[in-house]
Amino acid sequence: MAMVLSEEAGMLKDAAKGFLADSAPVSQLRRLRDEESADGFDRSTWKDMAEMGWTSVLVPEEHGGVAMGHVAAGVIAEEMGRTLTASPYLSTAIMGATALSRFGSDAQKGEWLPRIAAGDAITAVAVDEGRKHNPVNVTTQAERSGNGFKLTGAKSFVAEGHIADMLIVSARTAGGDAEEEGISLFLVPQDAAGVKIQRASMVDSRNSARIELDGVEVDADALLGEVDAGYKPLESILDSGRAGLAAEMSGSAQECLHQTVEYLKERKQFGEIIGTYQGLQHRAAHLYSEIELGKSIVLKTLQTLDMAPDHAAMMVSAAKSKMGQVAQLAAQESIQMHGGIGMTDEYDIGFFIKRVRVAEALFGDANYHTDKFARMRNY
Amino acid sequence: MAMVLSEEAGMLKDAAKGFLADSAPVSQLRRLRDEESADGFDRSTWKDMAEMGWTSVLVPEEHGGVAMGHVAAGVIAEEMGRTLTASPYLSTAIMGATALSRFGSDAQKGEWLPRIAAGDAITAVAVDEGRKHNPVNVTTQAERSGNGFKLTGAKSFVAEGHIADMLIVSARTAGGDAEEEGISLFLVPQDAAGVKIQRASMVDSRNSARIELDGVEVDADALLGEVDAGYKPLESILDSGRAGLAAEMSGSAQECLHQTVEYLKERKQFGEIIGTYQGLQHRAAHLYSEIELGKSIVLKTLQTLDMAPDHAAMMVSAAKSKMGQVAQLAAQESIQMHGGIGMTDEYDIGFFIKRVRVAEALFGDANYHTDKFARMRNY
Amino acid sequence: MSDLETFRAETRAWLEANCPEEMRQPLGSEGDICWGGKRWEFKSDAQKVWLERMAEKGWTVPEWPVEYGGAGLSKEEAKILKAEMKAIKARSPLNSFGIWMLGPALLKFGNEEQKLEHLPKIARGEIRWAQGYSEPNAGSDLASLMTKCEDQGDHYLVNGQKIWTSYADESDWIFVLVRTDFEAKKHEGISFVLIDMSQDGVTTKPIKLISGKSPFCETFFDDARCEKHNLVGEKNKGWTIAKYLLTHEREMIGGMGQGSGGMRPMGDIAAQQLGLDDRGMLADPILRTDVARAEIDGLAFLATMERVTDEAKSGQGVGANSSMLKYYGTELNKRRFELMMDSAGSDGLEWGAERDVASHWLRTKANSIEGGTSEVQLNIISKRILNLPTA
Amino acid sequence: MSDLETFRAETRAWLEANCPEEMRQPLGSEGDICWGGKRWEFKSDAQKVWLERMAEKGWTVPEWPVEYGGAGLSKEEAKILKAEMKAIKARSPLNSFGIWMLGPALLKFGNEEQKLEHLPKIARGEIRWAQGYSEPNAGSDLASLMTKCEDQGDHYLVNGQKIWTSYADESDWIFVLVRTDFEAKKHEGISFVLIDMSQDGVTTKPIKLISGKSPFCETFFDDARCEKHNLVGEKNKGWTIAKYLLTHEREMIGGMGQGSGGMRPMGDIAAQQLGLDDRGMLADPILRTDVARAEIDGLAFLATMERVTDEAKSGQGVGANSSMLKYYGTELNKRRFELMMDSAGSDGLEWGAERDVASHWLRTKANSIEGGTSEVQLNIISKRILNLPTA
Repeated sequence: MAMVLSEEAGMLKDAAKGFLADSAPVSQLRRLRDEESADGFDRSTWKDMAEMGWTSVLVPEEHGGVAMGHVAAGVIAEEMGRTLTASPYLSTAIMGATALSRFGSDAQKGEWLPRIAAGDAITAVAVDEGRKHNPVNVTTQAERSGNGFKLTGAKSFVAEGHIADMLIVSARTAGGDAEEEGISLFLVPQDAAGVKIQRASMVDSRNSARIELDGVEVDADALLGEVDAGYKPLESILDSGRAGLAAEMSGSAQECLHQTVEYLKERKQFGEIIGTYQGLQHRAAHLYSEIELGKSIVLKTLQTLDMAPDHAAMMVSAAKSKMGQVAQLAAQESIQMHGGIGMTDEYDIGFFIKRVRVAEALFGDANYHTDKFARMRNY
Repeated sequence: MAMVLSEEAGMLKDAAKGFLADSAPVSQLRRLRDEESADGFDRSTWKDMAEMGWTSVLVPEEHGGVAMGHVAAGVIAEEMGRTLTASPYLSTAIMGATALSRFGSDAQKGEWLPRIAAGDAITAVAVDEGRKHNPVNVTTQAERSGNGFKLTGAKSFVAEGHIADMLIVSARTAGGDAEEEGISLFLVPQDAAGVKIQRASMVDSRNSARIELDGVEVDADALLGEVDAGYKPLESILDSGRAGLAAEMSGSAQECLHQTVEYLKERKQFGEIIGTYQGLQHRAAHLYSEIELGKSIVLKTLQTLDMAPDHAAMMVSAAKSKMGQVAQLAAQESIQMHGGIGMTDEYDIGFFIKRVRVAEALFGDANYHTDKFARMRNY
Repeated sequence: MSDLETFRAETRAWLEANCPEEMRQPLGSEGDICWGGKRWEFKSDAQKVWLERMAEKGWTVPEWPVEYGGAGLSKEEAKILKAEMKAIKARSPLNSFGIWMLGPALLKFGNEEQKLEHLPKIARGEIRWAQGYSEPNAGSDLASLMTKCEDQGDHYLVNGQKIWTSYADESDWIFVLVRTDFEAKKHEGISFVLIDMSQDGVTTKPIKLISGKSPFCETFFDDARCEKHNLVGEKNKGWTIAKYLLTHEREMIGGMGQGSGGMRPMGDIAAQQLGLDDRGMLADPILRTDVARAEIDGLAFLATMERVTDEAKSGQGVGANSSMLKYYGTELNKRRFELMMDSAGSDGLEWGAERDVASHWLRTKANSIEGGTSEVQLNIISKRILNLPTA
Repeated sequence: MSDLETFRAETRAWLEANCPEEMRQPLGSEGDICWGGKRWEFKSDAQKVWLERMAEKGWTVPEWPVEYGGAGLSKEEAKILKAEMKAIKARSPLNSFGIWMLGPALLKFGNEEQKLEHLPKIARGEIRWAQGYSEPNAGSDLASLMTKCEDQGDHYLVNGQKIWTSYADESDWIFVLVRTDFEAKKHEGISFVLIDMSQDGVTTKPIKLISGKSPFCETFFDDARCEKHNLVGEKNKGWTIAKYLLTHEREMIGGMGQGSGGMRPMGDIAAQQLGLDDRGMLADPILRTDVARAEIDGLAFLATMERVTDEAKSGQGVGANSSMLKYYGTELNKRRFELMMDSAGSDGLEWGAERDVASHWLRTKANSIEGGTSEVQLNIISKRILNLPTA
């Protein structure tokens, strides 16, 4: 497959860039933060996105979607990374849609996918239990109870968990800690009895929640996929999100470089435009090279997710790891090259270093994925 | 203890610098290489060194030494690193002298230390068995045999093994592979029956040997220290050598920087002295900083070896690791900044990158020591 | 008993008798530090008493001459005082830019009236000083500053803007670099003046950083008045004083690295946060590698601080090595906090508490900017130590 | 059957019938490569026959016009020929700088006589060419070259020295950048000439590298004669040709990275050399981290090679990206060989065999120097892609 965007994806990219620059630039995130928005995102922008079809890129046509695939989904995520647009796009349009369209029963698909496509339902994936991502470490228990299950445990770092209508929860139905076997996935409505959601205030001003499940009763049809065999589907759902995050970080890294290069062309010190200093030129050129590598592996990964989703795990880990490191380098170099002004809250660059840190940590940081990559390569 | 050289050590340093620059510069190593010297070092230079007392810095006074300690020994090693002087100084004056003076019986001391001090005996430490240093991995067997032991096994990467009069050999008298307990040390004359020494041609044009021990019979008094309890003494002997290598690499790194900075001040490209380019200036300044850090931790380590030799292991690993990385950076940057001419055999810089690679690998590379450091810090 | 031993015994006894128990407790927060000044509200009686007793002895500035509010102690005596204070865990009675920065500058460059006027008030914590150097368009290139200082006959009139003026919103006076000659070469038209901040022409505005609240302010001079006797040193020769103070500042910031020696080792923190595997190795094998490398660099850096200090004492020092320490120490500190964030995981990404790791992490990003950027330090190393040529 | 399918079938049949069995075996060593030239001694009859048959078909240079020794194939046909040769593992019949470098330059800049004179001999492997660009004092700054070329009426006289002239000691002719105008700006006094190396005025001396023997030579011109008709393009306009060839060369070197896709993965090599622990992890946990990072970068680099190629095809390309590929690819290759050395341990430090890892490792150090240093590539990226200003 050619490593360029299709005409269709290219048009989507241009449209997304235009819309986000106009309707959801960094200043929107700043406003949401300063106003201490309870939602943490702008519902009217989200509605607009849904109308443009962004929430349906991964929803099959029979359920009201446009099924454009992961490359298209990544193009939108990348543009959102440029503007740091806060929205439940990743948790819902990418991960929720992937979860349901690939692993949902007909009833589950029928219930959720049209609502996701329409922008009417928000989903979140509740997987982590400790400070570090490790989806085999599941202690949340799901005991059989009557016709269904009773869930007890706690989840943390649930992106968009605060505003989700439905949570996709991993819980243990069998097996011991750190075993892949025995993990099951459940669709849990946020208003189910026993669900306690506490919003966490995050460094990037985005949503995240700590969730307690205190004997939450769900029916058997809340099970997503097979009982005890939820780990593989979970990894696929996570991989869609990881690739989306990598794409988002690619956009953020590009924007950091762009703003920095523009600043280097303007700022004068010692009677010279600082962009004439070779020390800074070489660092900017190195950063450019790293970002180009990151862009390539992200595109390759998104293409693999579309063509061979069951064989994408290694590429996903490579992309998440590489882009996480590159985006952090980009954010760090941006602040350093901006000097004092980059340290002020008034300036936008700080929002990038914060968001990139969170995106890097979400669903496995660079270390996690580098380690996973090595394991998949058998060393 | 003040982190500066004592007056005595400072004088030794100046004397060493002068002597080595005159009598054993890089051109001596080049000549030894080109003439395919069977010894691989210059015996008359070695004799001169002994006369100046360099071979007795770690030999106690009662055995004909001057017992100046590890700081002094390191000062000489550092200067040898500047000129890449080939000699059995490390294996003999540092490691052989440490082994015997700290762990030898009175008889062993009496036999070997005066000869080491006089420059009449060369020793070598035969510890490695695989491609990577790991002194607990001992499969060489020492079976009790009559009044003594029979040694069977093979050792590799034995620095100066080719020219040594006596080998200090680690062998297993008990315990299984990778156990510290059960390792014993033996003094094995190179001409003992069953010792087969094969010189290995090394990238740095220095001596190293592969040694086979084919049922080598030694008396009980060939045992250095206690039976089965050789691992701790071995580590102390190795640590003296590792610190010496770190000091040597410090000298090499400083020389690489020096030659590179001089070249940057001379070489013109695009109508400018290339030393005016900020890209190169910043890299040279960074390298300078790294080398300063390396110098400090080496000095700290040598002082610790003198003051608290049984508590020096962590500092030794830190120094070997840090200086190994810094010296490699120095050698690599030197070649890059010299451009094409640095790649020619005619130019000296290539000798540095080769020697530094070997010194870095000998008795544990930076990875080995970083890992060991982490283990000693309990993580 | 030698004089110094006598001094030590007397000091110990005095401290024991006069340092309130409360002032021997570790600082609960940064808010417990005593900065003094006209608007200062003591956090407790003990804080007030402790400052008064120490100021009375001249021990807030022990090495300054007695006539300027100090105790005229020798270096050795001052060292003993410091050690004895440390022994009973006595808090510093007074922190101030007056003590750290302006005082040394006045002692070196001020005239007798200026010293008598300003130093005792600094010593007693009566006047709190801010420093006004940097400007929005004069960052690394400080000498390009443009704050205008015009001669009005009997006084000067100051107009312009300073940035990164720490605690300016809580200070009484400010020492400022101003331009008194716009025709001269940039280093030759600068003067060093002292300005009373209580006048209407001086206003301040706090700066919020990406790491949250900060002591930094912008300070605006709008026809601010400066009496002629408040010019320190010669007119248009202020750059000399600035350079002196910048070196002083760089050494202070470089010293931060040394403080890190007292920090809890990263490896311990990571082991506690992430746990060890069954071989006793940190559960994240990659973080383990990076932490070990950073800890080794930390040891090497501490050894270098020591060596540079000892070399300076023995006269073997390389002056510009303060730039090397500033460069390496701040870059290492940034690296260290990146690893702390890696280790803290999602818990470390929560935001809000004043002293959370995320806020510290973000704050470290300024380390390599303030007090001369890393790039400026590398320029200095390349020119003054390596003697590389300028284009 | 389409024309291309017919061509494929015919090609396959011809290759099957004409490629000697021996020429379908993998190269045993670099010595098995056929370079041609007057002094060439064929390593076997098969090598000779294979070259003759391919040259006869014009397939040593399939896309060159028939009148210059080629086969006039279209791009698509040439691709098919390449694929079919690969399918039967046929060796390249002829390697040469004539084919790779001089040929394209002559086709673009040469006159008709020059093409007719030189191209067919290149195509048939009769004349072996060396390239003479770099000089001891003109490395990255190639345009500052000083080899003098004086007009002697009916011929030119060349004096000077070239360095890094690969295989000059085995070549028959050399294409050389010379200075024909010492008064003009440096880029405007350069000409591109062809010189017969069989004359006394041209001597060569092999260069030994830190990695051992090398194909590189120094080449000395001492009153060497160059016929006037051997000036390619206009006098003093040789820099245009040089730039064309340099871009060509950079793309070739950048392409080396792609070759690495075929190399055995580092992780596999390390696992075999060092073994795995009981959890299946590489026994050296730190090397494991570094290898994984380098392998990920390798994947990202390969994807970038692909993307840049595909973008160029679709007209979206950034021209100067060849500099990015050259920079990153060569730096990555150096990193990779550092890790190979780490993994090989003491076995890798032994020296002697021609193809040992140590020799390869040392050789990679030149990757970021030859064909334009990494620093020059970074300059190009910063100027042509990022549009950063020049001082």
